[in-house]
Amino acid sequence: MSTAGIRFISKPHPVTGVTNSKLGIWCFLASEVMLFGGLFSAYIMLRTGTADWPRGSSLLNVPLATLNTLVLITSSVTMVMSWASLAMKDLKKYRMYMAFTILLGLAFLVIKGFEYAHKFENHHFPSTSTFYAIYFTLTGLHGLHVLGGIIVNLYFLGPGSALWKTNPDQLTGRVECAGLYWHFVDLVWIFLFPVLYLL
Amino acid sequence: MSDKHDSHELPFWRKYIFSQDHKVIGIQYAVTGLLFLLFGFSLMMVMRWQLAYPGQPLPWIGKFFPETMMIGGIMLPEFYNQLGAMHGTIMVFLGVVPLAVGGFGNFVLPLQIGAPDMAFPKLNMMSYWLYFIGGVIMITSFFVPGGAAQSGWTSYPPLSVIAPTGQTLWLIGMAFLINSSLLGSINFIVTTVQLRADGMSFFRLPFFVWAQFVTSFLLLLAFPPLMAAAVLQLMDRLAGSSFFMPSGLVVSGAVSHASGGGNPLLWQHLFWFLAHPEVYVLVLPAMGIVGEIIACNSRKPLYGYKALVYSVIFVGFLSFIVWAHHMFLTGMGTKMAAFFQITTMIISIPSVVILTTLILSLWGGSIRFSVPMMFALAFLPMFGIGGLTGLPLGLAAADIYLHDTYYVIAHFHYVVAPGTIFALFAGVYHWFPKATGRKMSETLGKIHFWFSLIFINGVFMPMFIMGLAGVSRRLYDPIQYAHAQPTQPLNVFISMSAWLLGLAQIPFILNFFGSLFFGKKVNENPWGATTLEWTAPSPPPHGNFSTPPHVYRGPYEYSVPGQKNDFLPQSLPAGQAGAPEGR
Amino acid sequence: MAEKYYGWGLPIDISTNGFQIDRLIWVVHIFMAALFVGWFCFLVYAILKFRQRSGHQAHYHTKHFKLPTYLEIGVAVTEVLLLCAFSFPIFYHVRQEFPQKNKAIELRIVAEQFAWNVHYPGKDRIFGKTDIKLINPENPLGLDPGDPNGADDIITLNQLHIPVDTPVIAHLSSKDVIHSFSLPVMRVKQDVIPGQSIPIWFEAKKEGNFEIACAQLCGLGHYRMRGFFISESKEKFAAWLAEQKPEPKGAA
Amino acid sequence: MSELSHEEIRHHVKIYIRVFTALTILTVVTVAVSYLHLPLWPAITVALLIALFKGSLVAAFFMHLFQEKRLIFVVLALAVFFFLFLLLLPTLTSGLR
Repeated sequence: MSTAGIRFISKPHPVTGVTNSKLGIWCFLASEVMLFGGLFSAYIMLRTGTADWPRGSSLLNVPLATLNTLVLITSSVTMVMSWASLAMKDLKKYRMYMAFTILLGLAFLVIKGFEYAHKFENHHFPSTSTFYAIYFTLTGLHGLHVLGGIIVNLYFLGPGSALWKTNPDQLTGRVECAGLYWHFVDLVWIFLFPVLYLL
Repeated sequence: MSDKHDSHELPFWRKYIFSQDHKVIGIQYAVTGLLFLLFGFSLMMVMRWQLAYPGQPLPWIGKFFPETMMIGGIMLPEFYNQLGAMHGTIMVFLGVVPLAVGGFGNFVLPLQIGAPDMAFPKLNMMSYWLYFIGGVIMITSFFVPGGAAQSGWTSYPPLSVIAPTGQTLWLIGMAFLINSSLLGSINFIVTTVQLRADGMSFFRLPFFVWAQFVTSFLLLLAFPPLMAAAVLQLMDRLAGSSFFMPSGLVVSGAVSHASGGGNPLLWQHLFWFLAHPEVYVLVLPAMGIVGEIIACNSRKPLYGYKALVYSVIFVGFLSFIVWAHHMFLTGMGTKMAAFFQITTMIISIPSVVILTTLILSLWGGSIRFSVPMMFALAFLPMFGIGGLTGLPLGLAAADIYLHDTYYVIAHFHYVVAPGTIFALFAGVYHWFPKATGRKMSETLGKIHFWFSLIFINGVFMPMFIMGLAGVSRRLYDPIQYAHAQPTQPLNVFISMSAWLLGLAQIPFILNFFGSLFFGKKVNENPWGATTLEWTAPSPPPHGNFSTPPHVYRGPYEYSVPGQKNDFLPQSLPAGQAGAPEGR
Repeated sequence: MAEKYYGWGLPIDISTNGFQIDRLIWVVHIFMAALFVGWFCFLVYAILKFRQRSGHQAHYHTKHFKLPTYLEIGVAVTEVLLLCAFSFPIFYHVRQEFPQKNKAIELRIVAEQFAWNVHYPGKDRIFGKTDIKLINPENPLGLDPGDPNGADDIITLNQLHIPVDTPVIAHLSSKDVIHSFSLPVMRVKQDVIPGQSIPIWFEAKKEGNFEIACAQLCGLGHYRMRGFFISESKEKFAAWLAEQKPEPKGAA
Repeated sequence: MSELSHEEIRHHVKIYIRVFTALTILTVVTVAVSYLHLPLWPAITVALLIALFKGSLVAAFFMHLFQEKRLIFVVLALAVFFFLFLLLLPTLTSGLR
């Protein structure tokens, strides 16, 4: 209706070679790069400004975070597999991989929840020190991104997949974009993990 | 997606309130932005009373303010600081940007590139409503205990961290505005790249589209660090963290509970990383509007279109790496100060190119003094003053003396008020016929123009003198300092000018609403312009063009020799160039 | 008094460095004025010459102007000059070329909402230790009574006395929020950042009673954060210093 | 990417599995290195190099950047360029005298 006449929604533009949503999601990810850039910049400035910055491994639970890293990497694989299934026109497999991705995302958040609960039990809060402040802020914001990704994926698992009947190409494109976001969240974690937990 | 192509089937609230049509959203943005401009300006008119007549009760309206703002009509310093902080915030984030980018960008850009709508209409609608919610939160903050944000629009910590609740609302409101801009900018970029009409190559784009395109990149990449900063400041305020709180603070005699270890300069870096590009977010669309109007009203192509485009791209690019010139006096070393001085001087060069090119575009023209043209012409010297006075501020040594004085206020207001806002007025007068099918009154427009021009200079010109006299900005009572007392008559003069400037907006308000109903009806191209928006009906229907337009030539083919009309629309096929066109 | 020092332009300059900054301000303004007048005259001329009138037509092809190129080069060269001949050396001189400590007097300036505490080290030229836990209304800087270096220290509120013809090194710090220490007649201004101690230096060459201003919004009392800045002869300064009682010690 | 044949996608899936294996191994390696308790700078160098490599794998294969269109790279190049300024200049400005 209001999308009447808008071109390149499901087919790529002949010159640029991409669809609207593909360019849109990459612009969004570029801005996300700058968002986390600001936070990493804060981390660097605060860390270099302090003589006695603690090593993360001495305060945080490295085995739990390693497990979480593996969970998130696995979820990235299932995400990309769900897109590949869709590209091979296999809706059933798509649904299965998507459900896995969502479950793994939830598992990540549950593990994170345990980690937080443990910190709170030991009276470690953002107000405890600048290290904990940046730890809670960065992981918290990343957690919100995971939550957002789960909601998007739930949409594409449920009501969003109805598009399959009318415009399978568009659905495949949308799932690819959701995947790009999900992999980006994974990618941020790949950097957060050593920066906060190991160094 | 559905079969309903006809917009008339939509219920009222889908068509006019939660509309996904770029034109309706553009008008929503523009009207809301204009209202916020008026509101922000009113805050300043109240402030000007205290500056002209410190400690005297505000006549007539003073008694309507609650005791938390004024006692017996006498303004409290807390309230003065709230007015100052909110004036800045509202004018920049709720007034000028929404009008320039949200309003004109939304309405004009898809039409000018020959697109049926924005690439993501739903996101476009969300962008407006996020902005609206952000605006409501900002206004609400005046009524919470302790009042609105009062640490300046820059919100420097630690002051902002220890400030009352209003600051929290300011940060939450900013988060909404940032996300609104983000959605808007993604939409502009994708629309410009993907949805240009056939034949509309990048160098056939109207200059306005280029300006909006570069602006969108600034919004896309510069706003997120402010989002990060806002999150950190919210953590400091709500979770008790110490990102911006150094160790060993003693606030009003009591040792601070904060854990310490933070750095207040971190906020300044993240804030100015946004806020310097933000200046260009304000100015570039204004330059775009001025370029359109000058070409159309001088009836000739813009001089050096490509130089303009390259300059705008260059300015946008460099605007990311000049931010610390706002921080020369924070104890920065001379090496980094030298770096930022050099980038600041380099960025002035493309600005000079843009201004010179726009002025040279008049040469050889046949200038039609319509109201939009008068505002556009006034933009040139006014922006010139604003740009030039940035020079001493960009030289660290001169900045030692001028930093944080009224000189700074005069400088950036010349860029934003008689510069950008004049260009925005020009845009309103120029595109009003396209949005409504009626023209605004020329007489009222000329009254509006001349009085605005005179009084706005009466407001800002004396501030240079005060700045040179060393008067600090943001002073609740300007006559506490001996060195400020000789300039107090200027404060009275400025306040008078400001109130008269307020009166000078009445013709505009009357004109705007009156012309909606009584304005002269015009055809689709009343200015005889070449760009695509003037080939669509006024107002354009849903979907804009009955058939997708095809573009055959550059944007400013005015007064082409040997043609019947003195303008060739971009969509006119080469063979029919001599054909008569509606004028 | 006010009429003598202050007016509608730059106030009186009593410092050894100020003339350089003033000169830069004037040079830049002359450059700006020249550029602006050039632009403005051209604009007005073009508007009049090419106004719409009968018998006058716009030209599609306009001549190529060489002027803008020269203008750009001129602006660029001038800016390089402004940077290299003025801004860089002046900023370096003011911020990096500190006088020798034994020839200068050293003091600390501690800003708070909304006052300036000036801390003189006394005869021993060594500042006493301070601790924020010791801060109370009697002891605004938290001077440690157990530290012998602090016994002869002098702390004044909003009173900055300096001798003429003597370089002064001031260490700026803040107890609470960001302030900006400004001496308009000295062309001195420096933000005071909590958590940092920022050194600045200046030297007065004339006597007089002036004021310290706060240039950065620091709260509701920002407008009255005014201090007294007295530049006086070396004898008077010595006499004033001798009159001041060393800081009374708060209950430790 | 929607233009791919099933054959190509099957090939992709094989690559995804290999990338997954590599990411898992690298995660284990970076954790193992952290238990060696290297001095700070070598530890930072090793951890960031591994993270950079892992990140590149995700971006190149899961996000299909290795065969993405030029336009996307232009957007990303801008972001990365300003990201570097944002990351380094604040600290340099407050650190370098």
